[in-house]
Amino acid sequence: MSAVVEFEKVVAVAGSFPVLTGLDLRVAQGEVILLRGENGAGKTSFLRSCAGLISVSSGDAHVLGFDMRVDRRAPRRYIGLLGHENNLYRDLWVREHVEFRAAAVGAAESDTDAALLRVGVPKQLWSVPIGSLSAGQRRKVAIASLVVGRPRLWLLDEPHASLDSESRENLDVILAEASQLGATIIFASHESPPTNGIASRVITMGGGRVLEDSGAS
Amino acid sequence: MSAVVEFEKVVAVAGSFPVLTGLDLRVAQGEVILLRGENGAGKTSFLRSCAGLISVSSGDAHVLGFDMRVDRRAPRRYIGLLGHENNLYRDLWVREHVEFRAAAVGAAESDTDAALLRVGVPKQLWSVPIGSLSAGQRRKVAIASLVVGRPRLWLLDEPHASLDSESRENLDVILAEASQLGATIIFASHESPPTNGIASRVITMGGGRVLEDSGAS
Amino acid sequence: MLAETLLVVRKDLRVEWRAKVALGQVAPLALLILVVLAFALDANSSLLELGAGGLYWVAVLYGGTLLIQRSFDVETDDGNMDAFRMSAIGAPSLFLGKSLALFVQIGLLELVLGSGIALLYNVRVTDWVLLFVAAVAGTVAFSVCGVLWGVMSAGLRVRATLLPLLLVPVLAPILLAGSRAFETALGVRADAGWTWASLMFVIAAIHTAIGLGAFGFLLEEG
Amino acid sequence: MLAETLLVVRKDLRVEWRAKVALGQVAPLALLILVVLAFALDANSSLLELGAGGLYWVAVLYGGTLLIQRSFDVETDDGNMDAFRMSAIGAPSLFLGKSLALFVQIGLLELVLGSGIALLYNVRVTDWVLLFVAAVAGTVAFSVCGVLWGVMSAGLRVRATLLPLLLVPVLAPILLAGSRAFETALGVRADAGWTWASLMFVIAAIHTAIGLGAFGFLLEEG
Amino acid sequence: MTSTTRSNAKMTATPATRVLGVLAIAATALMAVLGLFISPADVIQGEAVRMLYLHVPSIWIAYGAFVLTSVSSILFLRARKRREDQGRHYDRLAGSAAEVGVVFTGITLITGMLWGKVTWGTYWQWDARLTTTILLFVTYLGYLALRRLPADPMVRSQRAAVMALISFINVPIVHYSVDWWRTLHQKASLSVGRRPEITGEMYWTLLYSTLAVTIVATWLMIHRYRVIRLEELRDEEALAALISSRLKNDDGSN
Ligand code: HEM
Ligand SMILES: Nc1ncnc2c1ncn2[C@@H]1O[C@H](COP(=O)(O)OP(=O)(O)OP(=O)(O)O)[C@@H](O)[C@H]1O
Ligand SMILES: Nc1ncnc2c1ncn2[C@@H]1O[C@H](COP(=O)(O)OP(=O)(O)OP(=O)(O)O)[C@@H](O)[C@H]1O
Ligand SMILES: [Mg+2]
Ligand SMILES: [Mg+2]
Repeated sequence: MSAVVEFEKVVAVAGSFPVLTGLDLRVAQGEVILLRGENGAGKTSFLRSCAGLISVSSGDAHVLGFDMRVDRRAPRRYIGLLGHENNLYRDLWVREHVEFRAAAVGAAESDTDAALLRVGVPKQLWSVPIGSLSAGQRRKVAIASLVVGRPRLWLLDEPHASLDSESRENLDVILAEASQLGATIIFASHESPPTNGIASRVITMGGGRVLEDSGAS
Repeated sequence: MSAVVEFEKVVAVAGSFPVLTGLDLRVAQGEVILLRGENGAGKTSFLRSCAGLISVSSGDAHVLGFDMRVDRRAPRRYIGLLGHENNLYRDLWVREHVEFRAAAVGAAESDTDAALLRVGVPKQLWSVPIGSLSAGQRRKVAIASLVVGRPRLWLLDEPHASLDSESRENLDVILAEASQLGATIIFASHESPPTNGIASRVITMGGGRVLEDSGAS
Repeated sequence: MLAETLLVVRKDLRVEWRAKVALGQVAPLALLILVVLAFALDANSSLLELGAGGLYWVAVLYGGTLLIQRSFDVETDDGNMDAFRMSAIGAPSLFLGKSLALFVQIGLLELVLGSGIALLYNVRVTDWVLLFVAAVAGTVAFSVCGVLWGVMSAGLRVRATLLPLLLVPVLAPILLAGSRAFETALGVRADAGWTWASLMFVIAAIHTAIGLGAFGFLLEEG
Repeated sequence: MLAETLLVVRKDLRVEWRAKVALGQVAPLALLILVVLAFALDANSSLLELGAGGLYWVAVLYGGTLLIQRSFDVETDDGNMDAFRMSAIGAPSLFLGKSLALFVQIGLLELVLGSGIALLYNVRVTDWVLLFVAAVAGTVAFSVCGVLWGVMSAGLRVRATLLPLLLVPVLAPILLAGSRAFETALGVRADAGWTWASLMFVIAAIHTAIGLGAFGFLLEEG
Repeated sequence: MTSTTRSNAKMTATPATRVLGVLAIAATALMAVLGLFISPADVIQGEAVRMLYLHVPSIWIAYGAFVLTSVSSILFLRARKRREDQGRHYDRLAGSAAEVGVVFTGITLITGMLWGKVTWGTYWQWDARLTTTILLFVTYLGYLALRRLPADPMVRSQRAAVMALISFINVPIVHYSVDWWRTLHQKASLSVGRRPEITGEMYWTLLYSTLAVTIVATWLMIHRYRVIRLEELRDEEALAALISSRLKNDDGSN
């Protein structure tokens, strides 16, 4: 299996604070990785540096084969990122939004409806402005916008937050399916007790590094 | 026990959508209530109408003895509300922020430090701008701002979201203590499996009403 | 109430101190606007001398609107408006506190602008007292109007553009009065500058009264 | 690339259509600014006729800045900038798309403003072609500069005040050129209006080239 | 809302207002006859002076409407102080009065501009009265816009009420602008404590026109009030339907 994410002694800095302090990690294609760790451990920072949103200030970082120190924009088209925030245009209607995200990656229009249904956004919400949705409904729209892009690498920051239990299970199914089709998934979660559920490997972070790795090879 | 929240056939409207559709509920002093329900069930709307942030368009609503149709600002000084968002001034430093919230309710300066420690915000973060905190750290600051006010009624919308497991347990302890001292607590949560933990009563909402009530009298 | 008011003032000024928006960004911007206006009017210097009073207030209007905007950006960011509404601090104190903090910031802006105009437009002051009183009156009026309208548009979407739209018609009379008073103070017009200055005080007083009485329910969203 | 560009344009215009900011709020505001400026300059009507060209561009500058602001408010709200950066759409298309959408909105604004000026300031056009060409050139220049600076300030805090501070110095030359070109077109100045109009095209072209080449880097935050 | 008022409210006309409507038409016709034929042409302004009979009563009615808006806003605020959902009718009154006021301010602006074209040679002058009038117009347009923004009806009404009070500041400014600034525009010809400057038929025609315009304005206002109330009823019914449809969806997902 080829390495999808390959970080070696990666240091990343935000402001003047080192958010990653020499992180070593190799993620192979098809893995489903659960990131755990205290608040402030660096999970978000790690996910964002995988997406190239935080620049690597020392060490070696490769994502999907691209050297992040050469061009950190390159791998993005293959990556789907869901952060703490939902990244939604709140003036648009639900369906318009997902449609736009779909068109951006060249997906067909029919994919939009499929994704919305898959994630469990009921039809009567499709032409409601995103601004008037509830927290969980918004999260689902954000997930649908991701699903529609069929990314090769999924980076999810607490994807379950504010979803109801049914949608949580549904999301787990979606992720499991995606990984079966060859996608790699890295998601952070604080769910307790640690239902590793779909995760094939659990990584515990702390202080900007990996503390424990259930699948250390 | 006197009723802290007393809703009778309450209808509330947002935009032109009825977010509460005839909600009946009586909460006695000292109860710890867990709100459950699907996304869009109306949990947030209920909490906000308890705080007087959504006006009641028909039905009868009393909170802490105040008639919400006469003056919905009146009970607010006794209420602590934690929404989906954290309500933080991101330019201020952590301690300054909690200090301001403390002073607003007339709490002593020493209470600030006590609250921050109680919630588990480490001292080295006290003079960091809130804008550069991690998601969970912000949530803790928001909780500390609440704790410092010693509210009589706590309204918490997914308070555990983005907290790490240690902080979750810690929060439960804080809430349990508060309720022992006579505070009433209503919190929404999607945590699964339903760890009723500290809750003395579980209410399931749906379609803007109460569907199930574990403590129906 | 005084303590609460000061609490709000301190918080607002502290936010300003940390972010340095008024001094670091709005003041230079207002100066730039002066230059741009001079450009647009083709640096006809006699015109600039005649119009200095008016242009000063146009620049204050522009910078002041930004400061008012910023003052409520801070309160609405991260769902903060909820906390503002839930605050145990009384509504009149919130109103006075935010107005005072704005007064300080707009005042600073005017100091910078005043020096800028003196330098760029080559004006000569004939009545310092009137100039000062008019400036203070105008600043008070701007601040209280700003807080009133700021909170009214705070719950609404697209505040960034709605706020100026609502504010400008209300601030326009202040701008008119300020311009005329300044023109008298700068000796380019014999009119009764003091009448204009008092008109500004009247406007400020009306708005303050409305604010003290109505701020509580203006806060509400729905 | 064309398809991607149009995708961005459509999205931006759709957001505008839903929120009706440009037409519903910015255009009336710009008209108001015309009224306020006229009054600040004390209704000297011959001055207004002479200065109409300049005041038009001042109002466009003001309204345009708000539109640019709004265009990036939409992209930064709810952490949206991340999605903008992660977008599979190429950076040049993002740049062109947003510029085009802004062009349409600023163009509409100018139509409204133009009619307003014609009515209020009592102007007479002597050279319609020049007027039109200059307006288009200025609008293109405003749009591309706006998108360039908009994205540069998008990652930063307090964009609401920072953006105009960065923009105004860049837009000032366009404003200057536009004012002169308009003055020729309105027959109040014999100057070479066409030179000014072409200057605007040059400015627009330079910014477009920079935008096409560098938008990718400019997008990055840190 | 009782059932009788509900059924009454389905229409905007009642016998009384039909009579008022006929009266309005008759009065307008008479006003046209008086203004256009009976009253003499002015010595200086010639026939153009006939614009006076629409120009001036319109703005007076607008002033009156704005006074009404302010007064009912105050009453509304007082009523809602007692209980949050009280005083709706004052709010409707304020809204309909402001609409009528804006319309008549518009008429003054238009007639003024036409008049200006005849007497001053341009449609527009940067004159204090003209400028303040347009500001007045815009301010109340803003007020009407605020009333239309999507928000909780109660909150919207409260904000509108406060805005009405603030907007009213402009009315005296418009009225006194001719005294405070040096202007091209006519000084006040009818004013408290001052002898009227026009006399005879012109004076009487002006007074009569004012009466006629008042009747028209009243008729308009009553109808606007009723339309607003009907709209509110319609919204209430739509809401009731929505609630019951949400209740039927017992799975809870709206
Ligand atoms: C767009 C242009 C105009 C506007 C906006 C305008 C506005 C007004 C207003 C607001 C009033 C009411 C003043 C008050 O009693 O408070 C008024 C009165 C009057 N206007 Fe105009 N006007 C305009 C043009 C003209 C012109 C061109 C004339 C004639 C030369 C004219 C003649 C008068 C007269 C005679 C009165 C009655 C003055 C009085 O009794 O108070 N107006 N106008
Ligand atoms: N500019 C800065 N100045 C100081 N500290 C910073 C700055 N930016 C980030 N930090 C710190 O870096 C750490 C970043 O953590 P990160 O957001 O990656 O945590 P996380 O593991 O995602 O936490 P959470 O579980 O709370 O989401 C935090 O401790 C934060 O306080
Ligand atoms: N203006 C509006 N137009 C249409 N629907 C609206 C509007 N405002 C709110 N809603 C709907 O009302 C419901 C409000 O739900 P609320 O936010 O109270 O849900 P919740 O139980 O907190 O959900 P979550 O678990 O997702 O936080 C949602 O279904 C939302 O779509
Ligand atoms: Mg995180
Ligand atoms: Mg919710």
